[in-house]
Amino acid sequence: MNPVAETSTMETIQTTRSLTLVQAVTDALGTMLAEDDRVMLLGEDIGKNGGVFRATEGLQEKFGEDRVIDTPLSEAGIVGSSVGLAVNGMIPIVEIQFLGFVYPAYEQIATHVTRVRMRTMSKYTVPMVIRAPYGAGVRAPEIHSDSPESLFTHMPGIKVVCPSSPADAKGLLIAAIKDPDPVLFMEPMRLYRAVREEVPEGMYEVEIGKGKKVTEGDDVTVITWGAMVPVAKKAVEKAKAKGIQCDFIDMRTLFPLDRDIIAESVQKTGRVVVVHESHETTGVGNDILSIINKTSFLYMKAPIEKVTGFDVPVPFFALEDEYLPTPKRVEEAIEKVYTF
Amino acid sequence: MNPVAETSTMETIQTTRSLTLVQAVTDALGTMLAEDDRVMLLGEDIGKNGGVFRATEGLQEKFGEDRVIDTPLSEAGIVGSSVGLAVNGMIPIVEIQFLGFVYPAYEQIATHVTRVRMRTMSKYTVPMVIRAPYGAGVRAPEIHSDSPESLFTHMPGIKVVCPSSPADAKGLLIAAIKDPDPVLFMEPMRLYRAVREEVPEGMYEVEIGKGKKVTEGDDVTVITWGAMVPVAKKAVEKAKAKGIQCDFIDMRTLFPLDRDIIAESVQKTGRVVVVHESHETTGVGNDILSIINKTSFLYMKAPIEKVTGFDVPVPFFALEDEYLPTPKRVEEAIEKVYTF
Amino acid sequence: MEELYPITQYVNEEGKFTDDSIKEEITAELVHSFYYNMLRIRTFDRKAKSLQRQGRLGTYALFEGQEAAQVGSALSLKKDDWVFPTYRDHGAILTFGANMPKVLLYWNGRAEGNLHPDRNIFPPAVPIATQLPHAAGAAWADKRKGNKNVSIAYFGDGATSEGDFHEGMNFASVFKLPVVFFNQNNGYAISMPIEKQMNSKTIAQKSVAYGMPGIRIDGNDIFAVYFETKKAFDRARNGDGPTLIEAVTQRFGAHTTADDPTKYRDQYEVDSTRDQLDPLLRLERFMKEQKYWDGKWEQEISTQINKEIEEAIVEMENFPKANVEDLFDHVFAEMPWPLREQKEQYLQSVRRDQ
Amino acid sequence: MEELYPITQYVNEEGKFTDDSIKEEITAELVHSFYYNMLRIRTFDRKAKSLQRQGRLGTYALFEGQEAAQVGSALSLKKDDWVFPTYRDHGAILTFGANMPKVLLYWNGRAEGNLHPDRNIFPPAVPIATQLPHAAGAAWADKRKGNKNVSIAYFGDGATSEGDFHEGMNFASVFKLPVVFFNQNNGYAISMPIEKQMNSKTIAQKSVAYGMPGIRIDGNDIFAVYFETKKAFDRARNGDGPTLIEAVTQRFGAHTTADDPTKYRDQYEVDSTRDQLDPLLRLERFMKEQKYWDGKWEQEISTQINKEIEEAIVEMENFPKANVEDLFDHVFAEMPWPLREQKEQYLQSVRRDQ
Ligand SMILES: Cc1ncc(C[n+]2csc(CCOP(=O)(O)OP(=O)(O)O)c2C)c(N)n1
Ligand SMILES: Cc1ncc(C[n+]2csc(CCOP(=O)(O)OP(=O)(O)O)c2C)c(N)n1
Ligand SMILES: [Mg+2]
Ligand SMILES: [Mg+2]
Repeated sequence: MNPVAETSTMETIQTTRSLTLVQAVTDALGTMLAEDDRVMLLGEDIGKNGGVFRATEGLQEKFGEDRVIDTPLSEAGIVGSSVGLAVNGMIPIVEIQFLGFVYPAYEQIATHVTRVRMRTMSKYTVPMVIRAPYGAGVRAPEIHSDSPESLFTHMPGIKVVCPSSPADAKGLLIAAIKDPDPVLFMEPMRLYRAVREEVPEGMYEVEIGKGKKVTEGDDVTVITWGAMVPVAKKAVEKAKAKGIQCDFIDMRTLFPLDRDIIAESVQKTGRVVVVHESHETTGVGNDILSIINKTSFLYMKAPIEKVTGFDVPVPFFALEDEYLPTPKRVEEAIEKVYTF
Repeated sequence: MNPVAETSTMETIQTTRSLTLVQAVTDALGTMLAEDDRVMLLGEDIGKNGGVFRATEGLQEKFGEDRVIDTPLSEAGIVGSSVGLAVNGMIPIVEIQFLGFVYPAYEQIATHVTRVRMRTMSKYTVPMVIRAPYGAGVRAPEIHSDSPESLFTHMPGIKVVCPSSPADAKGLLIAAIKDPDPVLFMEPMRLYRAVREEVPEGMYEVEIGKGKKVTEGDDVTVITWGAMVPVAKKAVEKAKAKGIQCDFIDMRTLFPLDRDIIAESVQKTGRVVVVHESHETTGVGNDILSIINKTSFLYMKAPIEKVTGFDVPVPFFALEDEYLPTPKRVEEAIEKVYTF
Repeated sequence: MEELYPITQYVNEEGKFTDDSIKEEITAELVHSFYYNMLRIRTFDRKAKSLQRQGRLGTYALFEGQEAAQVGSALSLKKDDWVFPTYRDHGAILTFGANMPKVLLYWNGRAEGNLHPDRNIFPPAVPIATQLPHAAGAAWADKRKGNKNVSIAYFGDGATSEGDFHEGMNFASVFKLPVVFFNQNNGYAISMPIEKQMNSKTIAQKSVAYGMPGIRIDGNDIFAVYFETKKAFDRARNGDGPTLIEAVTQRFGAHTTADDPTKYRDQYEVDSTRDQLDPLLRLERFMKEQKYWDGKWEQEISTQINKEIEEAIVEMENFPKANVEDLFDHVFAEMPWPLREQKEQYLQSVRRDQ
Repeated sequence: MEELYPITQYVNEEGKFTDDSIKEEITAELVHSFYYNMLRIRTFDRKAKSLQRQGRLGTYALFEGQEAAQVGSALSLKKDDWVFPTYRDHGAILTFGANMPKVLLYWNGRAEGNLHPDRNIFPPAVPIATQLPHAAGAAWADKRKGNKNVSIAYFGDGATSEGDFHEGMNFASVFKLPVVFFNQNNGYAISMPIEKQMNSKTIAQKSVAYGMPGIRIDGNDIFAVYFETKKAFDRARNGDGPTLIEAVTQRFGAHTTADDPTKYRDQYEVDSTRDQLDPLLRLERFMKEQKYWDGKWEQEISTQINKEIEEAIVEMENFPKANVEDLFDHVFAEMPWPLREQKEQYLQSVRRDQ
């Protein structure tokens, strides 16, 4: 739970500050802009306006208009030109205003961001980060609330990261920026200002590809990430009150998934609930099933339960609470696997 | 196995013709163009040239330039204008030259093709078909060989169909065109001219959402679709020679998957091999795992094996045979689950 | 290029003719209809803003300042035409005949907000510029049907940077479709001033890329908007293909109620020039100048408009609650099993509590 | 618009000056370099075609007819500039300094085909128009670095219909990037003639949309191509931003070796006009007219070129077989476990046989 413990570069860390998740993002961006002149921020309204969620607040003023760039309204242009920037020595960090608006850039991501290294046998690489708020639950206008991680976990060549806490957000974002390969960094919009946490100052990394045990328990493994962490947590607490002890995992990285943390937990409990916000079909939840099938078949005591967004488009906000997993649905699932 | 038996409108069927898969596609398109004046074909090089694979050969000549339209090189324009055509009464059938070139239209598909019905509570609908050759194995230039079905099975609001035989291709394509909702119709490039089959003349449908049992067996369930059907078939035959009887299923539809045919078979065999061409992670294979987890947990005798394209971009053709599932890999998987 | 695309204006800021070639076509009825519709949508917009403040409406996109552009362009549409608005064009669709309670429902996160009876109004484009190809396609269908309907696509200055703008324009020009691309250049895309959005001095000149007529008009002069849009519709109805219209206007307020424009522009400047720029005041000045003004009439319509809006709010607030079943029922004509099962399971879980 | 974008030509079909303002800048060395490079890539192209026929190469994209456009545009590039070609521009990259055996390897389905030493050559754009934003980005990086490098993006007439064309052009113009967008208008996108691809009479005029200089040149006149491209590079190097160049040319052959042009165009017409259009013949006529021609020299370089190509073929054919490990090793800097595991398992399975 203590991010400092996971830090690879410790020397600069002395103090902490209480930050929200979005402030932690800003902190990470500022840290890396200061650290490495090749880092550039590109996006719509990220300069003067500081981003529609204020994730880049103050950064243009501090680092200048050639480092923090207000771009035209053009996702394919932003990502496509960032490919050119990257192969020619820069480290572009792209903000997509809402992850559901990344689709116009999907072509650039699926055939270029992810394939330049392969096509050139590592002569050219794309150390790019695409960050974006994602998810429902804030009464945003329609089509602002998608959670399309599956489209990226499926396309080889990009890592997918999704923090749920301020300290993780900063450490994972720094790790993503330092990563030599492209990373999609999903920021749970709903948690931007929902929690505060002590976040170490200065430079530190949280390792990509490692999940985090939130609570320990022997009865049921509960796996989730991002905005669903607090939702599942409520259910885990309720279950505890009823005597069911959950091993509760925040995945943090969606590709590559942390197979070891899953297998270790599942082999202990034999009962699993996976919770995610995106649609069930071809969701990342099924990748977790696949890992369990491979690693822990003989340990399973009950069919795995999934609590996910339904196989319907994310609805208008009047129905979004019905679309989203709720603590109640998670709790029911925990009981179901427990009593199987 | 006899498509006639699955036909819903039988009266016009008397004779059959021996057709390749691509000819069966042309036949279906011609049949529907003749049947329904609202049907329009749109795509690059589909008119005079008859399509780069000749799937629309002769259709412009027969049905005119306002029914079979050579469009500009503009996938978002093709799909986007087809949304407008569809809501205003037409039935657009779009050809994407290779499915890997659909990405520029992904935005139009993910937020419009699939959501118009939802956003208007069925006031407007999009009875569109997007058809495209997909897959590797024909020594095509790079980036012509993707198999990105996952991107569509995950996005609610579109059905995904993938035939492996000429008669299925015709019947499923007619069903797709008659379907009131959007359908992605994936045509296995590698099988376009690989097989001939007697195909009924005139109008008939093969039901979307229904798999097909290719061979019956009690030992191992083998599930695949599209271009992997002949690959898996070879393995199934080899297994048979060794005394392993496979229940071999051609899924034909990838969303919605035919849960019943899967469950029925798996509950008989308890052992499963899933084969698909696309990448393993977040592949449709995992949706099959999910169905089995839900329906057949207690019947399973071995972990499910998947033989898939690897989690790497589809490579240049010098390595494509290494990327693709082979009969040998499938055979090994069958033996593995059989001997577990 | 600015010289090639001068701004067409008939009535200037003071309400005086700068070009009176249209004088013959102006009737009292037309002028009153301009004023009535502009006052109506402005009143609506202000009311909606205050509802949002009170928590009775979700995030709302304001259009104050753009009334002449929206009303002038919508007024000469015919009933069977097709409208492809953005999230900021409910002034236009209300003028075209959208149902007011439905518009309010839309901003309250309800899909029912897209169900305007008897009008072909596509749901507002949320992903920017995606509606241009749609409008081309709908126009194409009408062309094939051989009727005289047109389509209009509304879009902003920022939208011109998206690929879909380009692809939609190209399709319309290649297939000579009966569609009007109506750009409201309000100077900003959220915080981004147009000078940084594009290097071209005008939006109208982008028509050159498509061999399409491009018109640049004073979007605060409802006469310019109305007559130039009408001409473009006429060309479209006559089979002469698409037109790009750039209506130069401004957004007086924030991008949406979630936006704070003081972060990126001098709101004082906006406020100090607004008296001069305001399209409604300009029309009022014109009406006074030309003796169309009637204070009593203005009072009457004002009362009537307020009543209409109050009633619409009541209707919106009394509208039945969103139905959980709708979450599943409008994805496919017939629900595939994953949805059917999810729906059943969810309804069971919900009902367990009740 | 055609009047606004007349075709720049210096030397006409007969090899005579139509504009001799460049005369001073023409040296024997330059002319010989034009001829040598054009002959070299034509010989290469024909050889590659025949290799494909013999099954020694995969599907191949031919560029015969476009040699002046490709050589003229590539010759004034400097070593550290960036080139973003399409699948049809190996004539240009060979001129720029691409490695010939590697070019052949590319067409044999080998990733090694993209590894040209000492040159910044991006892999050919396969998805149409995607390279325009890349070129803008690479130019942007050089601008930030403060050097004088430029980027050039090659693309075809059909590519102008894609959104990425538009977004790349817009970025370059907004950020004033040192990039040249070099269009080879060869009249066709596979089977689609340009008249049906766009409604604009020229491609050059599309520059207007971006407030960018647009130049239309005779793409078969290597003098026009060379000098106009050079000017555009100079502007870019001097901080004056991007240029769009439309080089009007033609594709004599099929789209690729998999294409049958008789399906959609009168190949007889192409063949009967080719003597007149052929850029290499034009240069030969010019050289004869201007006494640059030297039959012996021509023989010599021809022999030398054939030798180079034969050697490249040998090198290509002796190149080590594709390595299975490469399938996995170049996706990430460090292989994540799913790839590592898949690789291990696959290698085991393969080795079991050996
Ligand atoms: C594809 C996409 N990217 C980003 C956004 C976020 N966004 C919403 S409105 C807007 C600005 C639009 O500006 P403009 O086209 O000028 O229209 P205006 O809002 O001024 O009416 C942006 C960037 C979006 N809705 N869609
Ligand atoms: C996004 C995308 N759509 C379709 C194709 C298939 N395709 C390959 S080349 C081509 C025509 C390109 O024409 P043009 O831009 O004029 O270039 P040329 O081939 O004439 O050099 C098409 C449609 C593709 N490669 N990428
Ligand atoms: Mg605007
Ligand atoms: Mg061309």
